[in-house]
Amino acid sequence: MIEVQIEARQVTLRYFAWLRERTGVSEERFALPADVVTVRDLMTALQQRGEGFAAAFAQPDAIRAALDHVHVKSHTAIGRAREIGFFPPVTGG
Amino acid sequence: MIEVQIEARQVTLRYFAWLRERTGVSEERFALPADVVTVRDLMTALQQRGEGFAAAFAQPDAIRAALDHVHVKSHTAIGRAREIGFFPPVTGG
Amino acid sequence: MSVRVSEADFDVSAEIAQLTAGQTNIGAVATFTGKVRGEAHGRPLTAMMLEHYPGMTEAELQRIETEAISRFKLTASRIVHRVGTLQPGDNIVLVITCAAHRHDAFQALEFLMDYLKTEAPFWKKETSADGHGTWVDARASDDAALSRWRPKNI
Amino acid sequence: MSVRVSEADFDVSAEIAQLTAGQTNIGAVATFTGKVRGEAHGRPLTAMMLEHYPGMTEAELQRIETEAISRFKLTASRIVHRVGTLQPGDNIVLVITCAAHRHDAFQALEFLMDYLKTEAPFWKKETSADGHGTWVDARASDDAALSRWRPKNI
Repeated sequence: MIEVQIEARQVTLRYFAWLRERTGVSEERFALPADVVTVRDLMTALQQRGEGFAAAFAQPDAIRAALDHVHVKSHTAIGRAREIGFFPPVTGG
Repeated sequence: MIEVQIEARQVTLRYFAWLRERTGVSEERFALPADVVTVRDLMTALQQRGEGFAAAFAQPDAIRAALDHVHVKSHTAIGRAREIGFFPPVTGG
Repeated sequence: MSVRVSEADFDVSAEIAQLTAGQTNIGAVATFTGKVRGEAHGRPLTAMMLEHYPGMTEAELQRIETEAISRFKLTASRIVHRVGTLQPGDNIVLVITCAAHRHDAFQALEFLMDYLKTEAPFWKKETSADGHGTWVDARASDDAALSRWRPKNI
Repeated sequence: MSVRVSEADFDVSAEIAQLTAGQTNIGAVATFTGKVRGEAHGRPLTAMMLEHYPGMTEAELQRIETEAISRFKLTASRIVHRVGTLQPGDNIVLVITCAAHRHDAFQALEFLMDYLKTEAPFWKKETSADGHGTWVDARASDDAALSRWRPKNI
């Protein structure tokens, strides 16, 4: 029962700037695969979701991420985060 | 004839802030004594002009000067300057 | 202390007046206004689109402002950042710092801009005269500017 | 590029608008506003009188501004300094710098303020609640701030 819950855990994924354009998605609910531990693991999993996602995540080192609105490194464990955001290095100001 | 002209050379003296208050003068025409060469010489000469001037110029190191609107050190020769300004260190801004 | 994300333009005098009203311990007010320039990388620019991460943007700006207040003696501060489609000459961002003395106001202003440029989740897309849109690349010089606020390596 | 000595107050937005009107090469506008604080050396202050050296003031401000333009990549700049009798909360001085990039605007702004504080011929007299007037002493910290713009001793 516990394992089933872990496999099925739903998170919100958000994509910005050219990640939004390439994936064609700005926000979605997503079932975290059981073997995804870190943000980088998630990027690798997302690469497998067709042409748009493959293009968006082709260079993971060029992508920044946030867990529940806080900047994190890609080796960070997703843990209990409910929202994961992917975006290029910021260019505001 | 040349010597007479040097002795009689008239300059404009201007006093600001507490120098104006202590001397009781904001602007005056003044005949430069022949033995006054530098700004400091002039301060020494002005000290002799009564109580107000003595109080104003009692501490020459605390006084700044300008020749024709340009900051100068007190050892600077007055030369052909037409206007000499005396004032405390500036406090604007 | 406040942050705001808005499509609307801002008025520098009005924002200063709000921050300083009734205060008599403010001797120094410093502001920075970032504006859209008419060219980018030598090409004329006709528009700039600013996207952001709603929710995270406000949280990051608050975090940056709180950090500035902890480092510098500020009496008040404000960050306003616009989003949406802007034209050359339009305002993009306003940062205001108020302090008793100018050194704190200047230092906090530069600190806030350096952090905003590298950590606040905004992205610019420039549209050139031929209609082509390009996402602006992050600048290495902005990362370098940030490093001066961090503890020196030992 | 312009300097102005005036009894009248200034409006920061209006001054920025004058400097930036029709310009599309300005990406950064930095401003500093100096204001009268309500106390001085722990005593409440009721008024401040600002005296200056007409003729020399304008010449010095022009000289300082020209020096800033020669050192930094500025698109436009302005210095406005008030004289006469001011109350706590009133504006004293405004400096604006406009540049393509923020680093030049910030550096020039601090440079102009450091020079203005130590070389422009203005003098402040503070009136306290009991009517006593005191000429403000020059601050050693202002001289120290200036030294960073000078060539290092060899």
